[in-house]
Amino acid sequence: ETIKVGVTPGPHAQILEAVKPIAAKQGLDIQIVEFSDYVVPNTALAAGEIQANSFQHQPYLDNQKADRGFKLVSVGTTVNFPIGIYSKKYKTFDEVPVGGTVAIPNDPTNGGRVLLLLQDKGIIKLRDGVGFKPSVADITANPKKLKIVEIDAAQLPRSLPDVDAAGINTNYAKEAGLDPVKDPILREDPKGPYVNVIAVREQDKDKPWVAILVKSYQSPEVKQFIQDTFKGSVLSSW
Amino acid sequence: MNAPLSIAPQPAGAAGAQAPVTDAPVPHAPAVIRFERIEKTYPARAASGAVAALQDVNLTVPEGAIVGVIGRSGAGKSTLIRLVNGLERATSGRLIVDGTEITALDEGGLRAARRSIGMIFQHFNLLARRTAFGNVALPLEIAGVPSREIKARVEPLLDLVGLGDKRDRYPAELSGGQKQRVGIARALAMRPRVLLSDEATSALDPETTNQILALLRKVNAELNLTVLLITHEMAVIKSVADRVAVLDGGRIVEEGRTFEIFARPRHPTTRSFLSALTGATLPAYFVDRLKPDYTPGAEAVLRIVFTGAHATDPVLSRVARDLGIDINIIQAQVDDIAGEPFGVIVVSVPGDPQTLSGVVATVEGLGHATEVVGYV
Amino acid sequence: MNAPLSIAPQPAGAAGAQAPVTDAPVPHAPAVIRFERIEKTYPARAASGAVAALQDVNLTVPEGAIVGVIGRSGAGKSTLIRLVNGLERATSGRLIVDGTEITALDEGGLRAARRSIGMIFQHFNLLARRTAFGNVALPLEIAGVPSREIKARVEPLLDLVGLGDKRDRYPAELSGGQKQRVGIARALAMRPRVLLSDEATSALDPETTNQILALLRKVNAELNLTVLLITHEMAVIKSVADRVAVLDGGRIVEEGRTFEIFARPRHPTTRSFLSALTGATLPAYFVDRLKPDYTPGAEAVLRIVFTGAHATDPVLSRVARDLGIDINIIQAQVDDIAGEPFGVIVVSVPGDPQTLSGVVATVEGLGHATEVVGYV
Amino acid sequence: MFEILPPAIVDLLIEATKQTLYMVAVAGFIGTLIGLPLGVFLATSRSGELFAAPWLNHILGLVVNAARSTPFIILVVAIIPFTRLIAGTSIGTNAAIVPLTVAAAPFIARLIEASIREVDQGLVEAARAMGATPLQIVRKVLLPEALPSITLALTLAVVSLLGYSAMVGAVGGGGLGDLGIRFGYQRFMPDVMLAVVIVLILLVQGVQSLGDFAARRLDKRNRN
Amino acid sequence: MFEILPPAIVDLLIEATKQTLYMVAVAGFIGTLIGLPLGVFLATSRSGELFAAPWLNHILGLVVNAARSTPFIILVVAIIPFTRLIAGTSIGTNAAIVPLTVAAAPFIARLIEASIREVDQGLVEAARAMGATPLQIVRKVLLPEALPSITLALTLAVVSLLGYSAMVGAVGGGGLGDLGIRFGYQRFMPDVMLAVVIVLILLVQGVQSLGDFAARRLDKRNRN
Ligand SMILES: Nc1ncnc2c1ncn2[C@@H]1O[C@H](COP(=O)(O)OP(=O)(O)OP(=O)(O)O)[C@@H](O)[C@H]1O
Ligand SMILES: Nc1ncnc2c1ncn2[C@@H]1O[C@H](COP(=O)(O)OP(=O)(O)OP(=O)(O)O)[C@@H](O)[C@H]1O
Ligand SMILES: [Mg+2]
Ligand SMILES: [Mg+2]
Repeated sequence: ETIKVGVTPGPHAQILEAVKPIAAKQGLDIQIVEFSDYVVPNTALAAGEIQANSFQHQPYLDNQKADRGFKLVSVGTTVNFPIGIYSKKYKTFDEVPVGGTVAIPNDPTNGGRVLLLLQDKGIIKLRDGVGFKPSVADITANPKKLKIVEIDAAQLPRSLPDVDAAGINTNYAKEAGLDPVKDPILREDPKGPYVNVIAVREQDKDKPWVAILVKSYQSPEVKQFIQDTFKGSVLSSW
Repeated sequence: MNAPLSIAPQPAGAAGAQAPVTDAPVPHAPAVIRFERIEKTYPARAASGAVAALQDVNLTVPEGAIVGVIGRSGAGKSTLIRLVNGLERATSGRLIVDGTEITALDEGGLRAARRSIGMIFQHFNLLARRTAFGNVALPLEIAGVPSREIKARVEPLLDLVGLGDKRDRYPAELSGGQKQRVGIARALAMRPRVLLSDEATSALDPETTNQILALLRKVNAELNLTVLLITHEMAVIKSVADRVAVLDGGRIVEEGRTFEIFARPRHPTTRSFLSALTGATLPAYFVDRLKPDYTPGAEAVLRIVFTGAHATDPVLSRVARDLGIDINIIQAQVDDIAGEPFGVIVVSVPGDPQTLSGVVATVEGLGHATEVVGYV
Repeated sequence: MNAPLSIAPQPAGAAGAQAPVTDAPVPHAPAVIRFERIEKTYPARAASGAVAALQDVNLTVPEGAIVGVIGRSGAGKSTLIRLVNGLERATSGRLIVDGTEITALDEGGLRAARRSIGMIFQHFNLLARRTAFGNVALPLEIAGVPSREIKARVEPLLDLVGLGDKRDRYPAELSGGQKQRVGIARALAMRPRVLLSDEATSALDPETTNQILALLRKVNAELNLTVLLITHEMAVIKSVADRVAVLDGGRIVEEGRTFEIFARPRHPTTRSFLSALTGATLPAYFVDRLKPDYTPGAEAVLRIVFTGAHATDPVLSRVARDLGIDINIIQAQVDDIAGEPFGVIVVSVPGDPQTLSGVVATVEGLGHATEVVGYV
Repeated sequence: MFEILPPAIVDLLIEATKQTLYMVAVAGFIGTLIGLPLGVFLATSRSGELFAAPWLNHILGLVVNAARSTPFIILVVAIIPFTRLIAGTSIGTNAAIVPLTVAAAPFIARLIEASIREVDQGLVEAARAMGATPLQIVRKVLLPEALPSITLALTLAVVSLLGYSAMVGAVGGGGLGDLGIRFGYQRFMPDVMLAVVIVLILLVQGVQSLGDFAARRLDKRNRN
Repeated sequence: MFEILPPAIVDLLIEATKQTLYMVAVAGFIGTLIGLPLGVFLATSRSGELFAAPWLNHILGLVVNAARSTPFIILVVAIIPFTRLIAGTSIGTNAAIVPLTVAAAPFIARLIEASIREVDQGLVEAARAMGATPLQIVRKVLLPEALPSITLALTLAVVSLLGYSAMVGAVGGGGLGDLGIRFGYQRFMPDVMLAVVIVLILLVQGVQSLGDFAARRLDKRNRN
């Protein structure tokens, strides 16, 4: 049996590459389809053009379902990339001056995560009940008068010299040569809600290949691969 | 003119040029082109005013006739000719071609009419990306002629205009006159009923011009082609046109049989054009000496016009002998205009009133017109 | 020619055309343009072979002279003229203009040389986005003339070519002749030392042609302008050229003073060109009747050439009276070529050998050349 | 250069090059099929022109502008139903061709329009004087005479398509641009980025040289 | 239409429109400043041409092709040091203008090149015969005569820039395209997407109409 699994480039794709041979042993042929976009993988899944995807966390999936009425469910958790705030100029966030510039990813999920992180650390306040996807417009208090700029997630490490601090996804930080464990001046709680999931269509959730896919993913070999490859910046959820 | 008269057999190409026009004007032939009170005004532009290019033009071109249009630069000749196939639309008036009211047609209607009207453009308008052959073939392709037949028709035409060896050359590789000849061949390719020619020979040397004119006359005679022809060269008019229309400032100021117009031009423009014809004026050094009144001892300058049958009579020698006087020939030309013999001689004779009136009486008695031009 | 001879005062514009060229050729003036063994071959293209446009051309244009270039369409005239300002590069040979070896210059070197060489193009080459004024101003702008002065120089020039009222018109709004005149004004704007003219009057009516030629003569005389002039119109040559070069198939086949060439053309091309001149040939109906040998009762056709001082002698009437015979004038022209009086008369006289030899003897006794052309 | 890349990446590079060539070829071809007539019509349908249909001209102009002004990624999403209709799916290389074509056609149309407008009106007039129908004028005069210029326009369009094709990664279209973005940009592998850029430059250089050469060969005007 | 959008979004829309106009205007302007001479040079420097410098022509052609073939986002990254040098930072609207300009200039150059190549060689010849320097020929003949066509080319370039500007969201450039993608597309607010697209269409329509009008006014050839 062959299935198409949508991923976004980076760790999701890399991990799935590692999953592929394991699943193959159990007779499941995984074809990886990479999307450099966060919306299309769900649209394509809902349309049945791929059979599963692995690129998003539960809140994002819920939101997409709510927004677009997708009939998708998550069938298993995968990995977590605790997001961190990095700086080339300061050792702690306290040093960031009033009116300093903070860059965040310009996609709503990751951007929202950084804003939530800033709120968690008491740096800003967001509108009540804003959910997991706040935007800059939802900031209600900003005592440090931080200037928030939104730029492409992969661009953040490259723009680090131009800002006082930047919230960077672990995968990009790592690829750019930052140490996601030691370098961040603020780091997301690894046990947060942002564990990624494998999503399939509702009608498929009981199909046998789903079990094989999830089992192959959550195998010890893959866990080892994640540890070896990502050295703590990607945390497996099993 | 004062060029040596070579009566030796002429080169092949030029020979036809002097052949009399066999297809004499048909006075009562049905009109193929009729302009009725045509006006054409180019609308005003931002900075500059409107231009009244044609005003109250009435003109009839009989079937099978070759009608020449002459006039100063900017007189409206090109505009006139472009109205015939609807490239320019008249501001008012009616224009009828071959029974169809061109002025009433829309672009679609014009299309059919245009297939029987060939046009030679002042600026050639050749397609840069087609060879000489391809350019001549274009109207045939447009008319849907099958390609075998196109070849059979285009190649003889190219030979006819002397471009057989330039068949596969692009316009950029042709000289000015060669381009013009491609344009001529193209206009004839469709065997049109009406040919509009805007300065078709202006870029051609006299010899080639004569070849082309011979060609025109031939098609005119054989296919009963009606031709409306703009030219600056009076020699061209003289050689092929049955009728002439003179445009001046957008109006037709004179129109009639070529012979009449050339023999008795009335409008100053016409006169001036004809006078500018090589040799048709008296030599400048002579004109300078001309005085209006008789002074004792002066010679009278007399202009004698012969027409028709009398054109070649040995008048002068007879007068000289009979009256016993010296007759000095200043200018003489016996020629044919549109096929009719015609002669003008300018002589000087002793100017005393008595001798002069004797000469005049004798010459007029022989049936010729005289005019005293002045005294030297 | 047989057009009515209007000896009435001519319109202002045309008058100049007949004035003798005051600036006679200066035989020993330094050469301004010298072609030395010039060859020009257009390289072969994919389908078609190389074209040898000019071969072994040697030609000298004296300072201040107006030299006409004639030849069939495609003979290489445009190519010849375009070599002078380096628009075309010779394949071999040397070309010297005003002491500078043009053939040795690179594009940068040519630039300076070109500033003193004006050129009138066969196809005008006017900028579509400049008005008549702007087009004439272009060479001045290029030479860095201040704009006040440009205005002062361009407007009189436009008036001179009769386009004062078209100052602000774009080429698309001008008639063919008007465009040509803009091109002429543009070529003169820089007050060049050498003027190259490629068919400068081919789109002009006779009157405007005469105005332009008068202008050329004026500039030639006043500014000692040297002119190399291509034309198809022998009348133009006759009226302004001091010397003529005849091109045929890329070679100069005849070259000399206009008067000489016109009086005694040697090459068939030249003869053919001159014979095609209006009225220079005998009427066609007459030529048809011409027989080479005497048959009893036939008339002999005699060609008499007068030159110089004798041109206006009353020869014929004297012969008629003295010999008591009828002399029938078929063609006569007394005119000036490049300022020199010159005359040809073709007559028919009784053809019996005795009378004929009497006539010939008498005429030649008076100092004129004769030639028996045939019998009718 | 390729030696220093891991063989897996080289394979990807080859695969991506094929995908790019395929997408650009098909989108370029279909885009031309649509853009060429559209451009000709835009150039000839204002009032007083050959096909004088000012209203249709206006409307098509609007449509072309709309397509041109929509950011590519929004276009991709906006036409997903259409893409599915045509390609049977909304993802993958085949599906990517649909938005690429939709983006290319109006662009090509505008380029062709500009080329056609440059043709000497005297030639159109000559053809009209021969009784040519507007369609004949287009086929026999406008297109052939504008051919050198159209060739340059299509070269420009193909090169632009190479650029556009980099964005179809959003729908899993693959190709060189996508490879460059995913590996080079998002995975911070400068060597991949460089390899991709070099291959792209080679492709563009090839297309451009071919186009220049063709335009030069087709151009018969070299003397006035 | 705007009433149904929350005021915050309307503010964003206005802000984004301003940013887009600003970026496109500046990038278009500087892109033209660079692209125009570059295009003229490309059109006139092959061997036998006005500025005959075949080698430089070749090299510049390569550079232009390289810039044209690099996917925009990779271009953005590749020139970050340059962007910092020019704009002082690599992020924000001002910084975005740098890659936009770098992308626009070669595009404009190619368009201008095509326009210049269409100018009648007879006119160049006439100017040469007057002793004009190559620079004078460019200034007095090539540019003025190609102006209608150049106007259309710049119109095309500006419209393309409007499309490109959608991609500068990657470096925080903002603008309409970015707004459309982030809010309309990623946050699934179809009304924002629609609003953005409508504003973009209006802008494009405006630019296009202006360009068409100017080209028509500048065109003096309407009779042969
Ligand atoms: N670029 C070219 N490539 C090939 N052949 C050419 C080229 N230019 C001119 N020729 C050929 O060279 C010959 C001379 O051309 P040229 O233009 O000098 O003739 P011309 O005497 O000016 O003729 P015309 O009176 O018709 O203008 C012609 O046979 C022409 O076809
Ligand atoms: N499109 C136009 N807009 C304005 N005026 C024009 C336009 N076309 C021609 N004219 C003017 O109309 C008049 C007649 O032009 P036309 O071309 O008919 O002259 P023509 O007799 O053919 O002259 P030529 O012998 O010089 O070719 C001229 O004064 C010309 O300037
Ligand atoms: Mg005209
Ligand atoms: Mg010529």
